Amino acid sequence: MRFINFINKLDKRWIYLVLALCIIIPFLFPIGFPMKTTAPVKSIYDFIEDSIPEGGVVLIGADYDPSTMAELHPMAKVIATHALSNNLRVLFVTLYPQGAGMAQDVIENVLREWNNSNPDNQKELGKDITLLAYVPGVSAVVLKMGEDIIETFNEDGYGNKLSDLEVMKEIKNYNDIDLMVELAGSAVVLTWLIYANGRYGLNVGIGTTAVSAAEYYSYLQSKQAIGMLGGLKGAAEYENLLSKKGVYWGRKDATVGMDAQSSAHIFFIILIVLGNIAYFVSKKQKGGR
Amino acid sequence: MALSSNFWIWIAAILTLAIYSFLYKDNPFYKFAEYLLVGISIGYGISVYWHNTIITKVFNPLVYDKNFLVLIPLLLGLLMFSRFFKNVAYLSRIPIAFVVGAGTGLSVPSSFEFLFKQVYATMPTKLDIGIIIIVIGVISTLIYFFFSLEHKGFVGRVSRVGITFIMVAFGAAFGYTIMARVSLFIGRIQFLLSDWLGIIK
Amino acid sequence: MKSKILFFIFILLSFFFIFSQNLTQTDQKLFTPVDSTVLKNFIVRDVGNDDGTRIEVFCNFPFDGKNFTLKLYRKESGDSNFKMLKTIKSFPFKIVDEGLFSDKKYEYYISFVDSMGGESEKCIINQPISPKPDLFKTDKTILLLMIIIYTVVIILLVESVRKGKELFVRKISGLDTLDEAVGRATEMGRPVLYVPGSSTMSDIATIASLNILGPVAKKIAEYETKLIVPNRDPIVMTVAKEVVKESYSEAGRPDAYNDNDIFFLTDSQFGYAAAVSGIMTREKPATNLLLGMFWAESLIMAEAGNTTGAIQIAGTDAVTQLPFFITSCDYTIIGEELYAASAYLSREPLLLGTLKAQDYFKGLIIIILTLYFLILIISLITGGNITILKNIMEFLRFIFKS
Amino acid sequence: MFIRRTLPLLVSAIFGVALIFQFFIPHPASKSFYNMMLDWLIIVSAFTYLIAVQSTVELHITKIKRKVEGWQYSIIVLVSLFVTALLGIFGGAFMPTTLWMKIFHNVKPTDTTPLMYTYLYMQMPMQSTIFSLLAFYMASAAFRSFRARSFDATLLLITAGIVTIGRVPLGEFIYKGLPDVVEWILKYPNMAAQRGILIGVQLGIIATSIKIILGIERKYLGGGK
Repeated sequence: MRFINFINKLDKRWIYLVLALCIIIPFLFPIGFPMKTTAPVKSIYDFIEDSIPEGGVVLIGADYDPSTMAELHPMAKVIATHALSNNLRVLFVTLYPQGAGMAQDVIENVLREWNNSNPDNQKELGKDITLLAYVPGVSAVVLKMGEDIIETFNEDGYGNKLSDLEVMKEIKNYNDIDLMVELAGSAVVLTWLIYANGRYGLNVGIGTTAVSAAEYYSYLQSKQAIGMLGGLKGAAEYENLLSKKGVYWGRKDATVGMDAQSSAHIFFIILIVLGNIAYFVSKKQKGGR
Repeated sequence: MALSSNFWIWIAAILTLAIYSFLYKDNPFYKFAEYLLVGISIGYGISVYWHNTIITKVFNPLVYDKNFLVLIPLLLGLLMFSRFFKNVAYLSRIPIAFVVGAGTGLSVPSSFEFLFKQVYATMPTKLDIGIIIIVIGVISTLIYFFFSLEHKGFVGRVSRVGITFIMVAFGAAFGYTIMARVSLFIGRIQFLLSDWLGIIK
Repeated sequence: MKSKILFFIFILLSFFFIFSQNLTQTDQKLFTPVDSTVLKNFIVRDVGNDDGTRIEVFCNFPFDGKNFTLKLYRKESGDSNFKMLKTIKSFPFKIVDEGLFSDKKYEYYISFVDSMGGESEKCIINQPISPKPDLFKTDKTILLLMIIIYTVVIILLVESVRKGKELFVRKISGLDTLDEAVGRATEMGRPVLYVPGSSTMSDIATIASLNILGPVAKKIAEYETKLIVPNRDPIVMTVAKEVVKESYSEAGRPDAYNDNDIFFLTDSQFGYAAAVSGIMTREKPATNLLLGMFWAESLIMAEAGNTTGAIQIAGTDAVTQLPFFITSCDYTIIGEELYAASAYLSREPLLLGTLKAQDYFKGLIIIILTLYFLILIISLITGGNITILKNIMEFLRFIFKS
Repeated sequence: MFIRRTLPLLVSAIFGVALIFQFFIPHPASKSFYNMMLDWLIIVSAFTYLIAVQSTVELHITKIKRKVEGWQYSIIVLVSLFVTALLGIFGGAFMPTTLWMKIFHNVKPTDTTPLMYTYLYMQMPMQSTIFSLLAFYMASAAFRSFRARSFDATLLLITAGIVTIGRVPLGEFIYKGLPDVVEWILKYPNMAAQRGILIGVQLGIIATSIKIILGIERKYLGGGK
């Protein structure tokens, strides 16, 4: 009985504190459990590794904002780095103004890391990678890109004419894009699947928050999407694949978080179990009376 | 690594902590940060719109490329400004009707195709245990959301199967959501410990 | 019932019609045979269902064990020079030549290259043809038919409800408990809290919620219990006020209506959730109704209500929030059930008609999937040799293939 | 009356029907119509952002006017909105504008713009922090309200437990096959239910679209008869 009272009366803030500790402590004393690569992650990796010829184009959709960047930012970094390491061209596109800032941040980071680590294979903005200007209209933009990408955007996000950029050479529409990886935590993923994949047959891979990951398995089975990175774990798996290949130098944001993720999950399970014990005990007592 | 000496990192850290103070209790620091965020994000949106849209899609084509075809949509768009004046605000309904009408026109055939693809993927040519689960799961879930028959007898039993599938799916989503929320917090801790305090790499 | 059956038969018949039409379409071979027998196997033809910019070239001859490659050339009529399109190494092949113009004629040539690199003469494989722009995508006929049928069904059903036709909607289990929950609040002398979601009027769920609010408010007015409706959106608040006021008058208790009980809290997402939780702990409502569109803030409210021991009935179409409601509330109205509940309670023709139209299509999909699955099992058991079963399966797959 | 009500409905009906039929007509003429429509849509949508700006600004101005409780915070919203917008418009979004470089001679084209400073060091940390609060709310709800109150809820919680543990490296450490079990749950039973729900939702979306084109659904036009 005392235990039940304790649970009902316990100040939430103690729970908050313990959760914070569960996440901070693993950062200070990391263990680094090994992890398996799941099939949906591997299929995106393999596609970039094996199915795109040198000079090919990967389009990355940065349709997320800071509220989900913890999960999606690491994905953008790994995909862009992977593409650059295979000498592919990378285009960032966004359907929301907030995403433009995210993409800009990724491009800057990836280029810096890359150029610091590869003095003999420098990559340049506008030549190997760029951000297409943000243009409103969501589905209209996705559709228009299937007709003519340069006409859709006119300029890149920095104000340069797209037709002058080397990175855009011989790119007309989706036929010239080898893979698109859409990073988003909202239903905009469907927009890409319905229009870009459905109408124009573009290969789409999904990178999404863990909240939506379970929902998108339908599109993997129906082959509308070629693969998926789900949440921080998906990004961590990809980081590991890249390190194994020897082409990732940046901070492994997702991988270092995995210990904290593990301990927090255990804490959640304990909380649910304790809470339910209390619930059933008090239900029994009420029933007995 | 040591404590950051970057002024902007400090700003970011202070704002982060101001928001976390809400966990203790609601307070003016939190409110300040929250409202500041509303203002800044709209201001940011306006700026990106200005440079990446108004300039690239409207100003440049009109002034430099002399492309007067953009005038019609431009006029339609300008009607949107009528919202700022109460007595003519209804004019903004025309561009809204255009955007919504044309948008739905574009979406109907594609949405149907999308739906068909999902049904098509549920028509296998071979059978194994996984496929049987998929087919039974899809059919029973659909029956659960079928409202023209009372959930009694056979239909009732099938819809029970359906709700069981739904619960497993929700459970998976639930587990994944825990993961997502924890990840967001991990992201912030990483910022505080590494970029700001410099305790970890 | 008879009319429904006839309707389905009509749909099925129309599929057969289109299907058979498609089968009888013949390949239009546009080349003339040249003396070499090999060249006969090369076919050049216009790609159908396009805007007249593509021609396809293909060859079914396997060329087994031959040690050579093949070069494909194209010449525009009026032009004197060839353009090399592609080197072909494996057979059979199919190439789609894109970016052509429908007002020009094109000729295709091939040449053989042996392993030493020697190239044969170029042989013409077709008469000059031009790609033909089409007026209708025949492969999408079923899709168009479906859209038209769906539209017609929606119009018919909405109209028939308008004319007063009763359409059956099954019981929604969460709804039955509404009465009980309101009754309990009366017994305990505590208020009922109704949260119409955190979204605006642009969400269908919000509208559905306000449709449910009407009958609930009426019941509450009859029981003389207090109703609290906190809002996050000013427009939703205005509508909610109207709805409740009307329900109180309908119940014959306009005097019991208190305008201050339906109020605007704040537009901040988490601020709203925190304020609603505050109301739950202070006022200790006996019943909490959380119906409408919710985002991540859902669990804050559900938790607060759970700790005060209130009966909670929740309903939303936000799939990501449903798990939290199911584990923290006594009854949960899941996804589309919310729309069904709102159509059922409000009896509004537009809602009810659409709900039924969706139901008929859902029924059609259920029937087709079940039928397919059964036939698949039978054909697998019998060894897959029965042609008619195979044909039916092919046909069913064909419907959804477009 | 015509402009108020009939014209908008007519506009959405005409363009809606035209674009549905366009889908089935591959002819070049139809294709160029389609291209023109997409261009128009993009340009007109450029102005839809005004709705968000207008409604927020109006909300906060009303709050200040009426001196609603906490109206001081509305001043913060308006001030930060205008300062950020001005910085962005004159200073550039992702690259400093020529005007900005003229005023501040030491600014190079590769420099970070003032707008990006507010984005990277104010908006980004605040927005991501607000959403990270959810981890805490979730923890307290896990303790105090996620109950196995019925068979359904029990099944839900058990699946949740398996997925929660199986998706982190620790779960793999405890039992090697766990990630495969989770993958199996996601790939089959979860996928089946998600698809069932999705089919229903899509039918609903299409029905709403059709009603908009038919003009019997007009809530998107906003209030007022």
